[in-house]
Amino acid sequence: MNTMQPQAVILIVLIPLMSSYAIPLLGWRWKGSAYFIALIAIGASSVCSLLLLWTVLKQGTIHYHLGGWLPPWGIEYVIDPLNGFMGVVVCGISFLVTLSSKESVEKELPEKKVRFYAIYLLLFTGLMGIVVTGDVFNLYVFLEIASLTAYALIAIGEDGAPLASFNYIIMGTIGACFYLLGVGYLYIVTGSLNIADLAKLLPPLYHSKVVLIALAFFLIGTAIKMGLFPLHVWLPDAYTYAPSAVSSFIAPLMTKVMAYILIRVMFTVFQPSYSIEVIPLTVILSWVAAVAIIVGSIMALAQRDLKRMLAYSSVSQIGYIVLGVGLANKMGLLGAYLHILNHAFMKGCLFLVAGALMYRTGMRNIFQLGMIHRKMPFTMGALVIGALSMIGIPPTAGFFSKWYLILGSIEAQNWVFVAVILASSLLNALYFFRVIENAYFEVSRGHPEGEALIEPNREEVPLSMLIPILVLAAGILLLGLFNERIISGILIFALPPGF
Amino acid sequence: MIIEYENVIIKTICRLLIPFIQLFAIYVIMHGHYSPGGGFQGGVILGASFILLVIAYGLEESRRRISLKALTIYACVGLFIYSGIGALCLLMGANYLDYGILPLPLSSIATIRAMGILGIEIGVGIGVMAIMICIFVGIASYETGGENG
Amino acid sequence: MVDYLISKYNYWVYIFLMMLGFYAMMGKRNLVKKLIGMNIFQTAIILYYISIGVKKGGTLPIFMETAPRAADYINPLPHVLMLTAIVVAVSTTGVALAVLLMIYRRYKTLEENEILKSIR
Amino acid sequence: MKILAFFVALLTGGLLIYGVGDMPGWGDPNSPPSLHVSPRYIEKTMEETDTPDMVTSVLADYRGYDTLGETTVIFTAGIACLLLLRRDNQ
Repeated sequence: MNTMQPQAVILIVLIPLMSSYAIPLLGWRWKGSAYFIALIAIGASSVCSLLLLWTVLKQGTIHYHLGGWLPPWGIEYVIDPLNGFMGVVVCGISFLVTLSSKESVEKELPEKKVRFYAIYLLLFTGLMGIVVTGDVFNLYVFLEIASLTAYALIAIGEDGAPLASFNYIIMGTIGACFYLLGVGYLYIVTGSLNIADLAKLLPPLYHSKVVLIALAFFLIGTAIKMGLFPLHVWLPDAYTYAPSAVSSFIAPLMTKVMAYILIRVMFTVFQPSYSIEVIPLTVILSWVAAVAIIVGSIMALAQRDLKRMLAYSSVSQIGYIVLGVGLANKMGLLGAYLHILNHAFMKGCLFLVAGALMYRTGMRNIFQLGMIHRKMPFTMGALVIGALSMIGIPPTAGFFSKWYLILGSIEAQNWVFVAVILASSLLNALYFFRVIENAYFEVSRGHPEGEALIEPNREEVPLSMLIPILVLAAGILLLGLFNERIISGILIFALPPGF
Repeated sequence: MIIEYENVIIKTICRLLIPFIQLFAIYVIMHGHYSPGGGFQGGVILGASFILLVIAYGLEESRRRISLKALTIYACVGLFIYSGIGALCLLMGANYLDYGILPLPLSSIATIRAMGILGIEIGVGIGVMAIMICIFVGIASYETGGENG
Repeated sequence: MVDYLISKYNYWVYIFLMMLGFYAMMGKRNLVKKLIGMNIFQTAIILYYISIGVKKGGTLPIFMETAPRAADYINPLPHVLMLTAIVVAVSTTGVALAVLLMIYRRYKTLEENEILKSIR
Repeated sequence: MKILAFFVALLTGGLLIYGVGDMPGWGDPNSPPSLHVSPRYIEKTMEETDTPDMVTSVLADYRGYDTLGETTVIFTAGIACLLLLRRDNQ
């Protein structure tokens, strides 16, 4: 291994971190520079993350010792296939979303551009820091960077945004503090903070009550952070009222990264056998997830605001990921990994479409979209692809992750979950076809809110917004076609040992 | 909203106290190697001295002396000192924040590390001071409107 | 039993404080009181960590002799971790206060009930 | 709402009290945190970093990256306050 590749591990976080300090400095003179600095930093980080994934798959796990101190004493960065995969997902989606943010930020927040991009880049830094770290406390620090920036970015939205953000602050702080408490409980029985070291020290202590409580608090904390069903109350408001550039950034990535923390804690810090056999934790998780899938879909059906509908659909999709984790067999876990990737693409695409609609027409009510395909044909085409994928129609990506989840449920001999997945696909079809119907056909007949508000002249969004939408939509199709290769090339190596 | 009070005693006492507070803050930053203290604590004390100035002289008067723009720049510079020292180690060929590699004319690696620690403590001190004043001035000068504004 | 309770008194104190804060965060209807509850909650966790670091017979972790033994000094690591947690708590409070100011400007009140009433 | 909050707090407190059973007592010099990682910080601080204050040497050197993150957290808070409450040019 030459010397340059290991340094890419730190550059992946360091470049956006230092660039975010540079934005207020340079933005003081040149306001327009903020966007380009953010874009270049995320682009550089993406290159590093691709390089790392390639290296990891070829040469195995990379360890990077910060400050030159050996692991239990210092902090280390560990890149294994799961990390590398998550890093590429986060970087890729962020890059596309950032690319599209220019126009909508100009329109929605013209006077806050510079600081907006500084905070935006810090959010990206926080997410990447969570993904690459190999130390539980370092993870907490970056978790807080990501949370604080998310609170601030949500609060600058419209209407109820500050109140939504305040609720998120309260819930998010409970979540983060529970995580910190879990770290403290593990620390008091092992004396270590390093993930690899903890994994080595914990097995003899599995009978201890402290370890059990630590795991419980880790789980509750991350469940709050990722908006798992009974603890999702902050999520719909926050996603709805955030500026569109922000909601299309936070919605695909924040909850996925939190799901990554859950997987990391359950299967790396603790051995899979503990989470599965010693306590019936995975069973509880998968039942909660099943409820989340159904409730999220039903709540989405009741919404008429496009962004709020997508937010509730996120609640249900988080349920899929957690269901895959909770099944705790090979197929289920592969389905969860694949769904992290697919859902990031789908939600990114759909929220960008919602942002584009807001940008061009200022509308979010799905009953007012009548005949909008004449005005924005490409955007609406992307919406259809995203919606089909959410429902799970075969050539799109969404089908395959659901397929693996169903295989996992069958392998676990649990027919209820199969029924839940199928039923929720049906509900997804109901609420997405409502949108498509309104967008493509005559003004929804007889609906009181359905007025012909759209002039039928062709007026697409600017190219900087359209290209990311189309790339994500094409990505959904490509992921569907090449899902076999992604699984056999990357994801199969990301499974925890023993699967 | 903090307004200016015509009180000679408060202003005079503050004017007398602030240099000593700042001196103590710099002592806390610099003496972090030998006693409780360091960048955060010293930075907060340094920030508090400026906040005392704002409280005693009112926002309008102090805004002439401290501008938010300058504070933001100070914060960025402080953080650049920290991450820059780390990045310098990276450029010298060691891992990030591995101060031992820094080219300082000192006898042992341990002493060079101590100097590295001092460097980042200074960066942290500057950054924390600027941010503390930023948060205070930002929150204190926000117009909430209405009669309570 | 009494010995048991006394030997672990630090945990009882932190659990009591933490639940106090937790209750305030969920049960109180005033947003500032929720924020104060959040501070108590975070401080309780800081108390827990600091109490881990204590060693009976240990002194404060500043080097004094020529040949230090680990048992003579209390554990410095929890102190370091909690410096970070304190800074995080301060930052969260700062951002939350800023958000509260925005809420106040919009609704002219900080009572949750009144805000919800004015939204509907 | 208040009753629900009270019971949730009670339940969480009960969980925490349940966990205390297996924890080392207050000030136990043989607890795992005192034996595993921290002895090196105490014994090697002069040798490796020339800094008598162990908290400073751990904060800024052994776990210096955490401190960078922590400084970034407070930087975030400052910029976030300005983002929320002011316009760019103010």
